[in-house]
Amino acid sequence: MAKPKVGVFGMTGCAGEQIVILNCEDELMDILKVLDIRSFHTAMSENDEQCDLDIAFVEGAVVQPEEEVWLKKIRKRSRLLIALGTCAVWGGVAAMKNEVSPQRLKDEVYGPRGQIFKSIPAQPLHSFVKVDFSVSGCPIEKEQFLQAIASLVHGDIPVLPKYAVCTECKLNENTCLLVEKSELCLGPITVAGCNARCLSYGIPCCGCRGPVEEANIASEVEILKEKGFTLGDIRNQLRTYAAPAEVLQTYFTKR
Amino acid sequence: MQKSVMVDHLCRVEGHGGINVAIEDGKVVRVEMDIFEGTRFLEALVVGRSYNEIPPILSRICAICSAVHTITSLLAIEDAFDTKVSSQTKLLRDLLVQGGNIESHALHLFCLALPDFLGYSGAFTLVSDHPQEVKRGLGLKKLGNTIQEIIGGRAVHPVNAILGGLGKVPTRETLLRLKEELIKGLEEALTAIEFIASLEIPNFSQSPTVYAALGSSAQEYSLFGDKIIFSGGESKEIESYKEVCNERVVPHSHAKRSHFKGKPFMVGALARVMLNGHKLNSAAKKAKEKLGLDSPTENILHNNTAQAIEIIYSIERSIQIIDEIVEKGIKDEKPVKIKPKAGQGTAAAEAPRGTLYHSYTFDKEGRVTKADVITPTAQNLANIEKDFRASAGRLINEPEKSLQAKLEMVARAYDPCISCSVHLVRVR
Amino acid sequence: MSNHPSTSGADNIYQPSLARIVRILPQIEDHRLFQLRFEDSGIRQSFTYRPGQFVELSLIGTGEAPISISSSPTRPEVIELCVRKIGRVTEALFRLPLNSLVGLRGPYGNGFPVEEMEKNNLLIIAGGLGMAPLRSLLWYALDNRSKFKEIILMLGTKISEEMLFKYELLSLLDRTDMKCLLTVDKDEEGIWPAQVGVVTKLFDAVKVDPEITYAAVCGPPIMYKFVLRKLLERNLPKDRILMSLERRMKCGVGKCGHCSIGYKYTCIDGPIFTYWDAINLPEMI
Amino acid sequence: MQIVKLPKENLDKFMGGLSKFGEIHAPIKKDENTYLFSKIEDLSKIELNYNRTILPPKKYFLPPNETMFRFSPEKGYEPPQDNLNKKYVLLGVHSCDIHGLKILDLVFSGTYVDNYYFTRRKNTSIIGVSCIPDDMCFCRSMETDFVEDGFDLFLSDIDDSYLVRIATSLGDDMVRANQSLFKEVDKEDIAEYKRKSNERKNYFKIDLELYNLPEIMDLEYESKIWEEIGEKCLSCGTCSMVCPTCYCYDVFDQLNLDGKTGERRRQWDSCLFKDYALVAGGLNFRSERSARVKNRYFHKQRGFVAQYGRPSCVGCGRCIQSCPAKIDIVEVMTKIRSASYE
Ligand SMILES: Cc1cc2nc3c(=O)[nH]c(=O)nc-3n(C[C@H](O)[C@H](O)[C@H](O)COP(=O)(O)OP(=O)(O)OC[C@H]3O[C@@H](n4cnc5c(N)ncnc54)[C@H](O)[C@@H]3O)c2cc1C
Ligand code: SF4
Ligand code: SF4
Ligand code: SF4
Repeated sequence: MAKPKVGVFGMTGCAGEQIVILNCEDELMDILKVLDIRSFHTAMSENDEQCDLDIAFVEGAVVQPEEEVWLKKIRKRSRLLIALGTCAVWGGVAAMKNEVSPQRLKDEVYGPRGQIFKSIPAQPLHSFVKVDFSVSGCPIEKEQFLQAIASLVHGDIPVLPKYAVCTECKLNENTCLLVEKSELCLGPITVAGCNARCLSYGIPCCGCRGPVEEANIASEVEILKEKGFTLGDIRNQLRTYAAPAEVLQTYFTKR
Repeated sequence: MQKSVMVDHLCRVEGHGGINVAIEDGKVVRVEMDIFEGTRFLEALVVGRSYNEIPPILSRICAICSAVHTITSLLAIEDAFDTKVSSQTKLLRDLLVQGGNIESHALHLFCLALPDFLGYSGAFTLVSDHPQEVKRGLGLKKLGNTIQEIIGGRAVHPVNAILGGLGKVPTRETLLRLKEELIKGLEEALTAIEFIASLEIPNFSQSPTVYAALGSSAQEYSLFGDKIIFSGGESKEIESYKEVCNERVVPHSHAKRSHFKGKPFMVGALARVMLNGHKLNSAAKKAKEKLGLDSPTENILHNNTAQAIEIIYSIERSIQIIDEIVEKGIKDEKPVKIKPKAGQGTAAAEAPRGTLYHSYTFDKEGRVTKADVITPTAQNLANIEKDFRASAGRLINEPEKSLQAKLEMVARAYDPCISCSVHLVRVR
Repeated sequence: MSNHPSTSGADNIYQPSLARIVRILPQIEDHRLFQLRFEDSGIRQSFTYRPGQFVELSLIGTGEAPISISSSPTRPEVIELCVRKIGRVTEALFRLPLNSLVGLRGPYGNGFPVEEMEKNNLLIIAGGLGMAPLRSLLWYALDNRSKFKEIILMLGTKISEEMLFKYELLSLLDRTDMKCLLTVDKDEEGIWPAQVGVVTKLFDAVKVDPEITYAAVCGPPIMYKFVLRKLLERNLPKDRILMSLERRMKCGVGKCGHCSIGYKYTCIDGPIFTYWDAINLPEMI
Repeated sequence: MQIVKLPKENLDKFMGGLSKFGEIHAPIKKDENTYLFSKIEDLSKIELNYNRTILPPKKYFLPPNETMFRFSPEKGYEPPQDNLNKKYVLLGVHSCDIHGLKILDLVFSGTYVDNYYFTRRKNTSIIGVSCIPDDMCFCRSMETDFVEDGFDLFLSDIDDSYLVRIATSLGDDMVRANQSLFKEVDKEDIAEYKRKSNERKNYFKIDLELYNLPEIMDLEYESKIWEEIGEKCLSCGTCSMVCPTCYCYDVFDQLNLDGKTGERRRQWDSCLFKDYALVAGGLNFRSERSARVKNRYFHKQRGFVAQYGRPSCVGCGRCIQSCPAKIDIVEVMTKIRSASYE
């Protein structure tokens, strides 16, 4: 079987996903054995911008009109488009700005004399194109990425956990920060896959991986309010990584 | 005759940038380093947020320098609230930043810049002919990541470095195991130096350069400091960093330009080695001699060499930190409690690419009213353009393709991190 | 510790044995019949099962899925699975070329109570993929023809192109020792050799003697609703109506929990349940 | 049953001597109010006065995730040859958790015997310890506050000594190996043991009335209460992970980068997860959260009774302590019961 032709692309973000890919130091040689990387701007200069691709990995959120055009082009030439990272899957930190007026942002940053740059509300990829599979995380977890590649090479769509971080937190036998220490933990509504990374360091889950499919935001907010957090604090925390996520939008517009 | 060189998409740098040089009648008339990474307005977005939400959000400015962003952010907040952390915390934070430095330099040197010197399109192609060098580079990169994983809890966007200390202090055993890896890594790095020393470094980009870095009265080379020093001998307080980085918005780019006393300046490994290199000792000192950075240079391509020296420094420093902590006896301390108050806090640290500033103003509940982050790449942009001008001037008769490649080499030598530089600073 | 069941020498219940795909017979769209042969001759000879039982099919690297055995134990050596392409495992199966190796373990489930059903009339009612387990029963009964009284097969599809095992079943039309009722809702070209119209109509053609009849039903949920009504109208006792149920499964042997319905496991207490069982189980249909 | 006495001052010596029967695992303190079973290197870390561990001992027999097979296209599936046969001593197990294991035994035996589980079970000796209930324990209601078998030794606190019940010949070996540490039991000890047992009854704060509960579960199948809980439940799975009697697991093939070889693994699953009952094609038998919450209780208090003759809850209180939404099994069952008498 021919190696799948692959492109790695970055919209706007911190490039975390590309760095995670490059962080697969031990596996990089094996990755090159199974993938035919045609485009990866952060890592190589000779990029094929035209060829058909089997898989396009796209990180980052769409924040400029040019990126929308570019993304659609990538979609057209790729059999599978895979969103990498919370920005690509949910909008990520960039999407926090959707909550603030664009004029205010530009004024504050570039001043009245500054050039006004074109900018559109930051959106995840699925707002513009069909996404075949998502690997969330800010940044993605190396293990999940490698798992995804292995499945794709085998010809299957990968399966990643859909349950919440709490499950992994319990599998690691951590003390529950929400229950035992009344901390603002988003573990119950955040999708697992990080092996409860923060919790294992005694740090509450800040929701960097985005919400689970059926996130019970109302119940989570009730629990946190009972612990003394204000709706503002809770809302800030929830929207830091996944502002445009439908569940959050629906919950907060109802208020 | 008019000629214009465009590199639409600068590859092997992180983020999206381009180069645009216009040549008319044998003269360089316009030079632009263009940045078209989308803007995320992160600094404006943290306004109104509570202090403890800030470091993780601003870490997302850049994945590759996320450790030093996090630490600088913590330092600025602790500065505002007069929080004093333990000496163990300080050492562990230093260790984390060294890990980031090793990782970032190794990535840049072996995967992004080395292919340039050897004429490859990237590490993926380089690896088939020079597997040893690439593997060694990856090994060093991994070493940096191992430090970041152990101390920071994650290689990118550390989670364990928090206000007042660490979520979980690593155990003595973990640190000793890490030390063993560092010792092995040092061997590898020294071997790698031999190879770097054998590379010929062209000097077409040579031009008068002002260097800037953090300095201090301490005896030892450090990625921290208490003032900003310049190659002209001047120095400035960190709090007055704005006078140094008086940024201008330029029309062709999303990022801004910094000047000091009307001149562009360079920050980064080369600036540090030029300004503080005399404080290096043991293997790093020898490497500096071996790689010929003993005497001043104004050739930016030497930044790669300076990074090699710093890899050695950072490994040695990491070992030293572990020894010091282990000797004192590692304490499983909980983070210091934070007492927010109104006020301002500023901090700086040396990121792999140069001096990084974070400065915040808080209201009395500890909510941000103003945030300012100045990244090294932003400071370097004006200097990059200066070097383009000098290089293009010398290379004016080169065929376009080669001119283009060489300009790219200049840009890449700065190790520009474009997602970093597209940040937002209030312009008065 | 004492009192634990012996594990020494006992087989690993989760261990799949390798089997080779020896034939692939395309059926209707997205459905194929796979003939499999165990690699190990010992297993090949000893492997036997009841109609209505299923196996866990493993595709190396993709996972496992429960699939009914479509062939009859009266025809040993080769096992036939009729599979619909619908998810990861099944898609991966469709990608495999002839002669590939897959893993099989089983047989699992209760299967049809064939001994009890002997000496009775057999009414086999299928819809869609429901024919897969029922085909096993049908051939078992036909191969043991003397043990059963009347055998009636009722099968309906929208159009003839959607009929599984079409040619095989059409060949039964000529048999005099059974009644084969195959209906299609529509026959625009007018070439369908059997009945035309909805399955309801088929009931007009059969007489159900509630005392000596067993009905075996398998098909999509909506079919159950209507067929059950018909059977009850004809006073067939609820525990003489047998149906094959489907639930998500991971182990097939009553451990993983997924297929539990109320207080039964579909995999070990089923997949064949009487209608009486079904109405007593919450969320059954 | 044989009974001897172990003076408390001899406890450490006794525990130290156990290592020849296997690697010692016992409860240690994790945080202010949390404990876990952990490998013991330093005997002084052992906490025999604990309320409950975060995860129950099931983690030793049905690990949170484990490799069932390694596979390759050529060789098919081969079970791993690793440490299934390692010997363990599990020290300090509460009565309810021993009952929990006995319930798992029912599930993993039967027509199909799970070798992974039972090999570990055989290689692990269990030393129980008595406990004082806290305000989330209701083992008394579940009839698991005492245990007659399922352990090798059981230590009951009688002030300055432990009364030690010896249930197996291995347990007897453990005592014999350290004979000098033990004493004969006298009448006073027995009296003290009985007094303590009686006193313990009074410590229970909550009670789950079992009387005709399965019937009530049937009657209240359509109760509104399930929807109320469904609104609160986060489907976080915590309750299932921490439960000593929840045994559901998921199985998946994990590939190596070559896309060919890899491992078949199993991992704890929960019926509270949305895709637990989802089948190919999109049909979900329990797509509503309320249906899933109901299923968990129904299976424990109704289904399991029908299948195995007892509820699959041992009253350990773990799910009560750890549910972020404060969903409390005793409260729910009490509500269901009172609803049915309205
Ligand atoms: C007793 C029984 C007999 C069956 N007989 C047949 C048959 O003869 N032919 C046929 O084509 N299909 C049959 N099915 C359905 C078949 O099991 C599913 O279509 C198959 O599991 C889908 O797997 P997948 O990996 O392709 O789908 P995915 O949607 O990717 O499912 C992933 C996994 O979930 C589980 N799963 C999903 N759907 C089902 C389901 N309906 N039943 C049980 N587990 C499921 C499996 O473990 C599966 O591998 C039967 C199901 C049962 C329970
Ligand atoms: S600490 Fe957070 S993630 Fe862990 S169990 Fe508690 S709520 Fe869930
Ligand atoms: S622990 Fe509570 S919230 Fe989480 S799944 Fe269980 S019942 Fe629901
Ligand atoms: S249901 Fe709750 S109380 Fe009962 S055994 Fe499970 S965790 Fe313990």
